[in-house]
Amino acid sequence: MTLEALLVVAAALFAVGLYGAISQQSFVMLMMGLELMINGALLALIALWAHSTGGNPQGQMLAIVFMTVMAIEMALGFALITNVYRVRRADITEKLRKLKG
Amino acid sequence: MNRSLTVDVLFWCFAAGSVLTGYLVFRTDSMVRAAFWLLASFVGVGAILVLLAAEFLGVVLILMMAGEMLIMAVVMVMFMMNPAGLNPMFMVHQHRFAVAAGVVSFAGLSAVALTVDFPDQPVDPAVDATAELGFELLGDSMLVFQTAGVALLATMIGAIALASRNGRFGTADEGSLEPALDIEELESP
Amino acid sequence: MAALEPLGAALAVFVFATIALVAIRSASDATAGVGETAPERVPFLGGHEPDVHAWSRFHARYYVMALLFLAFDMEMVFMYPWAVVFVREGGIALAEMGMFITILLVGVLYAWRERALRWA
Amino acid sequence: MRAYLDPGAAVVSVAVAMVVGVYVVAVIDGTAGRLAAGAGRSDLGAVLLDPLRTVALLLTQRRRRTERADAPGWALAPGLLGGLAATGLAVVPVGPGTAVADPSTGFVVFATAIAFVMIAVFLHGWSPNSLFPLIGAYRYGAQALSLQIPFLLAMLATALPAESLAVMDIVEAQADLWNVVRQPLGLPLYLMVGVGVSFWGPLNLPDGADLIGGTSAEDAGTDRLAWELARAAMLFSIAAMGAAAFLGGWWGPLLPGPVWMALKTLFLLVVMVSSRHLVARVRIEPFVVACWAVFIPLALVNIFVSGALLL
Amino acid sequence: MGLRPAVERVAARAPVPVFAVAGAGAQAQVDDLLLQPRLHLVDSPAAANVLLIAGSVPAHLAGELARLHDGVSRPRLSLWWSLGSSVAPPMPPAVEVLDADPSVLVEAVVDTHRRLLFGELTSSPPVLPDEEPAPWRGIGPYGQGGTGMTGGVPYGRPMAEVAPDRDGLRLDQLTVRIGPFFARFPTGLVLEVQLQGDVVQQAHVVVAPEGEAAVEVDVPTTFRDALNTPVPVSVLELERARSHLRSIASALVAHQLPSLARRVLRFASNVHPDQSEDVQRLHRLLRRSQVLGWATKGVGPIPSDQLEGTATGPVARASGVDQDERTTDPAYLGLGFEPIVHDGGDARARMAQRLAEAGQALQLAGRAGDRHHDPEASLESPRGRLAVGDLPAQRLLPLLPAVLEGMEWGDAVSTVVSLDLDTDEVLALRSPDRELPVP
Repeated sequence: MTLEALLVVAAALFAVGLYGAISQQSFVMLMMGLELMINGALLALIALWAHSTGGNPQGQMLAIVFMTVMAIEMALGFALITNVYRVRRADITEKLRKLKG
Repeated sequence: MNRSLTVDVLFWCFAAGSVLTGYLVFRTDSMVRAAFWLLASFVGVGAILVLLAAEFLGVVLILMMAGEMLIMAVVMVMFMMNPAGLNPMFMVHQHRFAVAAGVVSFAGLSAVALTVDFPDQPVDPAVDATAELGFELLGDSMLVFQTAGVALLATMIGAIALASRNGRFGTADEGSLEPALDIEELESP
Repeated sequence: MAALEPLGAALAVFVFATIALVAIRSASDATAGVGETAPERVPFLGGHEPDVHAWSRFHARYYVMALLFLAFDMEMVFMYPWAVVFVREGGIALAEMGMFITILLVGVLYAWRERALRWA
Repeated sequence: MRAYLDPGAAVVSVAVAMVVGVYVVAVIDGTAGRLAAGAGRSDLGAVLLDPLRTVALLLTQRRRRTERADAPGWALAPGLLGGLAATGLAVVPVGPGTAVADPSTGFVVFATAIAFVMIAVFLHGWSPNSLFPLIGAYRYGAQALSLQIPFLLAMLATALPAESLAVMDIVEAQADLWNVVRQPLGLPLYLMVGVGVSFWGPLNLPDGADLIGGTSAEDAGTDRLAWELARAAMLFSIAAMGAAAFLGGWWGPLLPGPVWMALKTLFLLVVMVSSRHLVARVRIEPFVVACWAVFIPLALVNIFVSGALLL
Repeated sequence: MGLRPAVERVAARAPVPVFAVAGAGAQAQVDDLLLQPRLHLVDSPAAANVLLIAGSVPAHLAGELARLHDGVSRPRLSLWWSLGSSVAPPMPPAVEVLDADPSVLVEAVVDTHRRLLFGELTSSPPVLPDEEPAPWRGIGPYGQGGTGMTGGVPYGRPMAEVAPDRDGLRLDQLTVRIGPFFARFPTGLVLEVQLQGDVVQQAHVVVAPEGEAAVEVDVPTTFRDALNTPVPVSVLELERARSHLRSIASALVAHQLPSLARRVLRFASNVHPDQSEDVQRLHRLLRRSQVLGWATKGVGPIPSDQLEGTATGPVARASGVDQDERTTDPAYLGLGFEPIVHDGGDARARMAQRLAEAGQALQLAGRAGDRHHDPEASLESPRGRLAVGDLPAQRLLPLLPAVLEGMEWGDAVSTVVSLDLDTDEVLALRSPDRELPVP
């Protein structure tokens, strides 16, 4: 369990998340991609915290902030999706673009 | 089996598991399964965090994700056509670009990971990381902590105002558009 | 990594119990047989057949509460480390967490006032 | 250094404890049911043997699946619930220095097990692709999301005096004074939420009578057996944790520690199990509102008052 | 001895899981089976091994009964408890029990189940042909029977369609017909419900099209006999108390308190006139258990103006309508009878109303002496005014759509249960010829 291995795994998670975020048409699946990207970032952060910073507590604090950001992103994302669906009846990104004009 | 080997084996299991389940999120038709695959991916990462001596963070990540992914599943089922994937589907756009972006970002980030020389300062396993985090929370990072509270409050109010219909400004869907009746032909695999 | 072994034991227990119950679940296949005809598979509604699949865009009536939960639940992440150092930090810990929780409770109060906790 | 057993011994001891616990739940339930019904108490044989006979009966019943069910999900749900119950039980210490597993974050591990119950129940209700299980699954979603925060808060208050998240330390800290005295609000809240999390009696909303069995309405044979076993096991591990966190675990005069632990667990089990024969099913919507508007503030008051008293 | 025979021998001594269908003239007897420790009454056929058909089930329910039978888990058998009915069920049962004594029935059920386990009887094969609801195999791009995103019949059934809803979200609406063998409803009641989530958007009662013939219920009960022959008031009032107590017992089952329901049923089956204080004790018990508390408070309110000219009986009196046929019945003159009226009109008021009336009925029964109800006088049954061709259920069922609209499913069930519909009447209303087979 070397730092390099950890970072490669984190990169893989980030890349899968990026693929999902770009390719998915529906809002919720797009958010899943974002979540995966944050997941990878979180892993990289803690890997660096454990191996390179000697366990600086600020690293843990940053991880908590990441989790908070994730929760906020989800709550606001879902609220927006609900609102957009209610007002525009759109559930995939293209529809929103079409309706804009 | 000696201890570091066990840890290594567990690490690779969790790592492979979380990447694989992360990939399966975008390969399953059922929205419930997609959400729970994502949950599995988070559980894998949480387990790796535990192996990294961030015991509290790892376990609490798993704890938080249970609720969040249940909500994810509930919301996905609400807002996706054909949520159970009874008709298999492949709702993607810019697929080739997305694959390329994924591959490039993986290659780039891995290259950085393998080439950059990070300082070697392993965490001291004897330190109680949870207590350290507590002191950090109440001491130096107090402002971050309180800011998080305010941000969460703003999120709650914003989310409620956006999501519920009966706000104090009347119903949210007044003057809303009719549904788009045409369902676009979607790309097949 | 001093404390991994207890978690390892807990993990072993989890894996074993899960496998055991999944095994129990299919234990009757040998004694009671398997297989059923199409009418035997129809979901039960009291005698009538369902017209459509039950799997649908299920209108969860508590979606606003769920969003509230997403935000409010984060407080637990902060409270666990706080609880560990609470006695050592003393009054300052009480004051800081009190402020944090008060801020969050305003959100709950708002939700309650907007009737966001009721079924939509 | 934290106490733990090696994996083999851990699995065996938890398995034995769970089998005993589940049987005790069934016996208490039978006894309480007969007492509540005002029937004679003479049929002790039936109370003791009917649970075992019912297990045998369910083994002879053929399982079924519904049309286009999510078979892997359906198979996993009871296993997951049972696995979570076992994990929860594993982190509860039975005596000083004696525990199957006592990680330094034991409390959080237990809370995680409780939080994942909602995944298991949701999966169990979603998988059969049938109306009543589906409604049950979503109802448990509402119930579990509202219950989780009061549950975590009620438990967390007991970690304050111990200055640790390890369950062993929390029991140790109750040598002089049990948490049930220190935090009188905590135990009732914990029990109420515990009944809700293991969806039992008045809070059995996902498998309720109005849904003719809810998430388990389509279960037959061993499907049902596994689910009921897991459910009772969950109740048992919640009672065990309640005994450790609020009733002082192994502390007590004369008798050896593990015996005290067993007695206290039994006491809490009696309280929780008999709620099924005493209180009517609650309504989900007012319950959700009550959780947020009453129980969360109460749990917070509990934490801050007991915290202030500690200083 | 192998493992399997051993398991079967132990299983044969377990309480037998029974799904009971109460046909015409059998509701009370089926309710009382809850008191039998060797039977385990289950709500879902998947949990049962024995399908018990009691009384007479009309032929028009044959299809639903067949589907119910096929839903019962194997090994399964159906068993008919005739209870004096000469009309065999539309689906020939494997075992018939002609004796009305419940202990004989229990013996028969236990014995049937035991022989089923030991292979002396064979599990009854499915009644319906092994056909998918719609052909789907090999159709469509993936062979799953569907087309496009939500079209076609994937795996044999279409998907639900979206519909508008009160919170502005157009999500899927499930239209389902619940009944006629839904365990919480009287047999024969079919509700066609439009559900979004767990909320009833619309409900209507499926009844037979309005026929020319008036609804006939020939199943004898004390109150229906009183339409034709003089019946002692004390008998009527005892029967009234019994009926109210049974209704409360089934409400207790619906609120997940089967043990208390057993207590109430035992009380009901041995009820006698000097027990009105026990009714008080029962009232306290129900209040403590919250059945007469937050479990039913505010559920299913029926305002009194909705009841003008429709419902009578406890449902109307629980909404504050001061109307009782007994006030004009000469047989009750001088008994000091005063109608009991509750206000509130919700499920709790209806239950409290029945409980209070049960106590009052016991007192009246004690005071009635040898007075007889005259068949010419109007008759107040436990469910309201009863006359030939004028059934309480006929007046109660039309209330359901308006009451159930917008209700959460659990509350909807509590509401239906609180109306205390009579099985015989509901079955007759459902019959194409508006009549029941003569038992």
